[in-house]
Amino acid sequence: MYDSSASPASRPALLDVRGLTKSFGALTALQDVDFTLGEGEIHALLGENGAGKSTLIKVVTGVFARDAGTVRLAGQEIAPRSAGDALDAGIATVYQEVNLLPNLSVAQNLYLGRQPTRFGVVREAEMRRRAHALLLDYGLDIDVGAPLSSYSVAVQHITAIARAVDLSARVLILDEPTASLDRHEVEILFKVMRQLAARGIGIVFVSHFLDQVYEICDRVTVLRNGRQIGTRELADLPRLDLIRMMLGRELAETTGERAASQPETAREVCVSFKGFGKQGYLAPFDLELRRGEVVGLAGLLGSGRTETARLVFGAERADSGEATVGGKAVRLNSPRDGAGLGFGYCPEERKTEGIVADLTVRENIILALQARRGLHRPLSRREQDEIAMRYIRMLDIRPPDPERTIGLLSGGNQQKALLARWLATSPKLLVLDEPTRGIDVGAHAEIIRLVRELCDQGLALLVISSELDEIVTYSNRVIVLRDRAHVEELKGDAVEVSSILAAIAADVPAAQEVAS
Amino acid sequence: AELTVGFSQIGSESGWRAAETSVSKSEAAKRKVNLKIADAQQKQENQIKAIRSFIAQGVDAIFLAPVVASGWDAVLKEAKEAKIPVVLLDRDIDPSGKDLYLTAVTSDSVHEGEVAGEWLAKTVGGKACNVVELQGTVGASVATNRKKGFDAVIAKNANLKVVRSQTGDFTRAKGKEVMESFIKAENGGKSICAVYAHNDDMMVGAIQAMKEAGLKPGKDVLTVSIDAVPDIFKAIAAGEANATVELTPNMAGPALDAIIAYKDKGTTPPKWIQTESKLYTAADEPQKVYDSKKGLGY
Amino acid sequence: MRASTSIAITAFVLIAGFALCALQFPNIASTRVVANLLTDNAFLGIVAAGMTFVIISGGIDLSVGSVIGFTTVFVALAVERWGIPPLAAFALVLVLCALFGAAMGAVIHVFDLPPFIVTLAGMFLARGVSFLLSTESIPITAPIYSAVSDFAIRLPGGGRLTAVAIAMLAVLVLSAFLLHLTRFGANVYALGGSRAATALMGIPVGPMTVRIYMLSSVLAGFAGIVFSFYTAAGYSLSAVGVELDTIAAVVIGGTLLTGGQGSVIGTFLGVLIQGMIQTYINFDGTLSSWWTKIATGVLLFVFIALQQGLMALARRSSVKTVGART
Amino acid sequence: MTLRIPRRGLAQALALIVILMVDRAVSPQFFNLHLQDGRLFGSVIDVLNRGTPVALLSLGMVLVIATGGIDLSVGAVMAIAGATAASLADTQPLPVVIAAALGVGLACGLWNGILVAVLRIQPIVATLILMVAGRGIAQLITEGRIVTFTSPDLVWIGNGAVLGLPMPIVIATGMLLVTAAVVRGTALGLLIEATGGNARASELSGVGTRAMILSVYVWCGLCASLAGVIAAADIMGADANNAGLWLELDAILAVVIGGTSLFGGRFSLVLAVAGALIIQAMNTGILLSGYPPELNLLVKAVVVLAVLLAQSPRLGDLSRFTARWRRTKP
Ligand SMILES: Nc1ncnc2c1ncn2[C@@H]1O[C@H](COP(=O)(O)OP(=O)(O)OP(=O)(O)O)[C@@H](O)[C@H]1O
Ligand SMILES: Nc1ncnc2c1ncn2[C@@H]1O[C@H](COP(=O)(O)OP(=O)(O)OP(=O)(O)O)[C@@H](O)[C@H]1O
Ligand SMILES: [Mg+2]
Ligand SMILES: [Mg+2]
Repeated sequence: MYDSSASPASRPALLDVRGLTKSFGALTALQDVDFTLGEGEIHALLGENGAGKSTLIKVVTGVFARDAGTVRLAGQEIAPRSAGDALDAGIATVYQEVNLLPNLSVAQNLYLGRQPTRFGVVREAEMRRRAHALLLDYGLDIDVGAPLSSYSVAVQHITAIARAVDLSARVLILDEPTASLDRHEVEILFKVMRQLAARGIGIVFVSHFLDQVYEICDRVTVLRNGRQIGTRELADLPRLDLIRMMLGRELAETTGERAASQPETAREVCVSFKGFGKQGYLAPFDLELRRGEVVGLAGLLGSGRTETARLVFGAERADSGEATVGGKAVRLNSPRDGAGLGFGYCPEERKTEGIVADLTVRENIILALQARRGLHRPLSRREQDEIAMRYIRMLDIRPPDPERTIGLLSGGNQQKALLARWLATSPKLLVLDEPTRGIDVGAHAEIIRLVRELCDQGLALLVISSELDEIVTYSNRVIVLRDRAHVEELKGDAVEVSSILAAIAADVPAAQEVAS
Repeated sequence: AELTVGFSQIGSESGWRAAETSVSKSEAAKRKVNLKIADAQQKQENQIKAIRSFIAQGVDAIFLAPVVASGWDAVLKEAKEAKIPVVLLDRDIDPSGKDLYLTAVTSDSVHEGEVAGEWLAKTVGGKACNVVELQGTVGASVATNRKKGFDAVIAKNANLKVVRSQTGDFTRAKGKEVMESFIKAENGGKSICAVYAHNDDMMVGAIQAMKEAGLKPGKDVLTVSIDAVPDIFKAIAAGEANATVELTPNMAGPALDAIIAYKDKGTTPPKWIQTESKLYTAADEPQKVYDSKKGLGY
Repeated sequence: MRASTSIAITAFVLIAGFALCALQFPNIASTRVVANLLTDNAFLGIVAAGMTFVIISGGIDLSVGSVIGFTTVFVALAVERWGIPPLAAFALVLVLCALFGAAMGAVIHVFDLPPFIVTLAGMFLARGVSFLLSTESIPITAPIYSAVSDFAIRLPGGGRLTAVAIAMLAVLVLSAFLLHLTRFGANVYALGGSRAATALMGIPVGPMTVRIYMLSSVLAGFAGIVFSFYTAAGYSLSAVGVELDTIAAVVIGGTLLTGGQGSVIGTFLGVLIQGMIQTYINFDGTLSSWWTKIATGVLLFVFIALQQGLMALARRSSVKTVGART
Repeated sequence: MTLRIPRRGLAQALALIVILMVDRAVSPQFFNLHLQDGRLFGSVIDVLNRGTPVALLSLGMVLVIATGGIDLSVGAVMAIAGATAASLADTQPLPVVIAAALGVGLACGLWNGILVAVLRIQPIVATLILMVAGRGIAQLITEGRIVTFTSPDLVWIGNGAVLGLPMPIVIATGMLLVTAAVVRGTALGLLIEATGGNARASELSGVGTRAMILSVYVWCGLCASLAGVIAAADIMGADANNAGLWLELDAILAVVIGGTSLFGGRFSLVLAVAGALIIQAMNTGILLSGYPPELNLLVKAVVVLAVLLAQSPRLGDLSRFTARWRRTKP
């Protein structure tokens, strides 16, 4: 037993899950899982991609029907049959894929189903006032009357979190809430989580960022292949042991040495942009991307990183400047143009812009390659199988079944399939927007290794990541953005977390400074 | 002064209807009447709209070919208030609206069914005869009435029996399809003695079906239908059809005469100007009738 | 782009169209024609209000035309043959419609079937039942009918704002209230945004679906009653194809068939645009049946293309203002 | 643990068999076949033969629906193509007649495709325009009459036979094979499914989604015009007022019965055709049954619901649910 006053294990069990089992057809996603959450505890739920974390959450909250097992909330057995039932019981959840309504205003999203009313009429002004105040706590000073879809993924995620936090009566479940957040937003979130825990609310936290887990959580439960591997106090669990619990093996350590900073002029220019920009979208910028080089994009949310990526690929049409490949000006008006030039682009919005949920993993992987080859040169089924299997193995996509519908894969595995889609085209330039979002530690290391390897083979890479450590690890150059403009370029030894932060913070808005 | 007449026509669901429209136009032109035709695309609500807009435009008279019998009182009252005389063409309306229109130029579709039935009864004589019936669109008043008239005659002749009755929607294609099934269901058509179709178009389709099944329409199987469109005369001339009951497409002619007399001399026409339901058979020089009808826009 | 922009554009298109028609036929610019527009399209406006809810929620209801037909036949039989007092007959038929709509909604939700097909089956069913009830057109002679159809507020210039037109306006106002100002309305939009997300946000998706289809069927039933006032008869073939007119009106009014966007006011404008096209063609009066159809199609195209073009312009200028927001 | 059995197509096959059995029950000679003038003759042949127009329409429709669209104009396109063919039949050689009719269909499809893919009008309204105007155009060609012809070549398309099989069946089968070859023999099928599944993601993967959308409407127009030619050839005349009337709904129904989602994505050509045959088997059964026509729509409603419920994935869930419920009950 631990110190009784501090030990979470000794607190009364708030949520008690016993012997939970769930299978999807032949696939057993959860097998006899036990899980206990104490009052006022922040409990991490960890595991590789596809380990069953999201499934556990969905079964507990009634989204999926369970095959066996019991769930007790404060001693009472509960069997919610929908997310609504779970909410009524006092369990609020942010599911992994942001599940909000893009067509509604931010305020409606925050208060859907519980809008303030008078005589049955929704008090719109009052609702907006409350919504605005609520989001201010998270450092967001935005127009809550605008549709949610006009904001970035990060804002949407914060909205989802704010809603759930506001709703959580006893238990708050957060499935990878920090995947698309910046340090700054993460800090705000953690502050809120601590406040809630202090009020006795139990919090389940899923994340692939171990730093964050160690920072905020009291205990951890690890899942592997749908089985519970164990529950430990984090305070006395060395990091390497935790990783071993998750992976069931040692992690091949790849981080450490920085990308070789060979003189950039020695590399062949793959594509260069001059005065490239779009009015009201991104200020014109100059950019040269060279073979074998990784360029990182850093900046705060809404600083224009995604916009840069989209312009570079042709997903958005520039209205000024030109792009040249091999000295010749090229047309870059549509994704098709970009793909035709041998570019690839993994968007950050996996669900809406990435996967084709109804198709199989195989079809998703070969999609870009097939589109490039054109209609009349279909890949034979054997070629398709071969390509799909190659990448499933290379990226360790689980389950390793190319005929599985991709929408049924876990979030991290979908992300890997997307990466595979572009790798299969052997691109000249690859634009990755948050490529490691939601990817587990093992695969994360694997992907960073892969990125390096590709560069050594002459690929040019443009990478966006909110994780500065990650950017620093593999970038040769880092472009810093602010207010939808490229403001600084760091290269060589200047590529360091501290200098990037300095460049970003040169002009941080007042509200955000207050919050931090 | 030149008269302006608004004509709310049902639509153009069949060749007969197209002929009625084109005959109306030429009859109006003959009398130097400015005829405004609004096509209702088979919808009563469109007809009501059209009448309202005729009233708004202040036409001199309104012709109405009502798609159904009921539901005209309100709008006809408006016309009456605006002092615009209304003439019904082709079909009558419910008795409640009797004093809302000037006159009705119509045929009696129950009577048409009776004429068809009586021809069949007479032709068959005392022999037992199984009849199959191709109905018009379910719910269409013409279909209901033509069935009613025919059934009345059948009821009086014990030797006649309607063994199958299905809707062919007044179209050739459906007429053919339904007849194909009738043939299969009635022992390859051997037990069918006569076909009665609510219009000629369905009969033309049915004749094709019988020929393809190796039957001899007009000989093995008697046929009688209604409308007297040109194509049925071709079939009668070829010996593949036996009889048709005419529904004249010229309803507008008598109607225009009535209106002109009413406007010029104030003569009130009789409440009902009934058109003739003439029976045509092979004895009526079908080829000649065909030639005369060909150009009427059927 | 905000919803208000889209409504403004649709309204502009309507007014411009009206002005053009009036230029050609001066008679059109009279209270009589405008009032007729309301009266003649009253039943369409009422069904369209219900359809707006369904389409915004991401569904579709093909059964409405048949439900109108069924209602007219049922009311006529109830009043004329079964001796039920008219008001009781109305109440009864609305209850039947509500049950019918609820059943469709339940099937859609419980069996996870596409609304298009479930309501198509509903369309066959309702029409089939009306055939069984009566294939003949039944005149309704109850005194309330003539009283209601005689009632009208006389407008200067010869126009008559009839009872059915007033009923439509009332239904539209109530629907707008329900859709835009209540929690129920917000949930309808939510369903259209994403069914799955709405469920995850704790909204009872099943009961919502049932209620939405119920509302649509009840309004279709009400439209049927209005239709029976309009024609003073019940007829099993009435309102054939009205579902397509209704959907077209709703969509022209700026509602997305994919759900999640739209408004009742827009729908009202859509209904008026359709009515305008019809009025114009009736005024012209020289068109043969086929030219009527072609002209309807062409005018439909012109309206939609105009609307689409203006929207594209508005979107382009709004991109610039978004840029200014950061 | 349950085994994964290939469920795709099972429900449709079962539905077809059940309906054919019911047909057999209402009409004992349903499966009888004999040769008549070198042509097979019997109710089963009728089902196939009468099912061809809808089957052809559903071949085009299924592709359109796979992209998440819908085409309401197919019935009108049938009428236009039929009218074109009939008015040329007695003066022009068959190839010209067919080419003209199919060309008109292509043009109609192109028009729809442009409205949807380029002007980005919602498919249901975009095609509603041609649905309304198209029938008018057809009537304009025939001037509202039924234009008849005697050209034996064109008549043969409707009433001829190859190896005892009526021509329409042969043509529809051929068209199914051609469509399958075009769609599955190239990458078109995959790209259409991707476009329908997630247009934005497909576009970002370099798929020319506009071209996909345009091409499916064109193909749909082509299929509809072929159906129109067959319908005209069948009755030796073009009935612009009624040809293809309301068949768009049957075609959509066939596609959905064939398991393709109206939201787009996965599609199956064969199952769409099976859907068309299910509908026709039901219609023929109704005609053979001898019930009064007032019942037709009721029967149709019940059968459609039954077929769809049988396919519903939730039905399996429900049965499992009740089984579990029974088990857990003390
Ligand atoms: N609806 C479903 N149908 C079938 N299989 C599913 C479904 N949802 C999840 N699975 C499978 O269940 C397993 C567990 O998935 P889950 O989403 O719980 O993983 P996870 O631990 O959340 O992974 P990640 O870190 O990538 O989010 C995976 O193999 C996945 O393919
Ligand atoms: N903190 C914020 N406050 C107000 N608006 C924001 C904020 N963050 C993002 N937005 C809005 O979200 C929209 C899209 O953001 P954008 O996708 O450009 O972010 P980003 O630079 O790509 O960062 P990330 O990739 O982390 O999302 C913009 O319209 C922006 O105005
Ligand atoms: Mg997960
Ligand atoms: Mg971004």
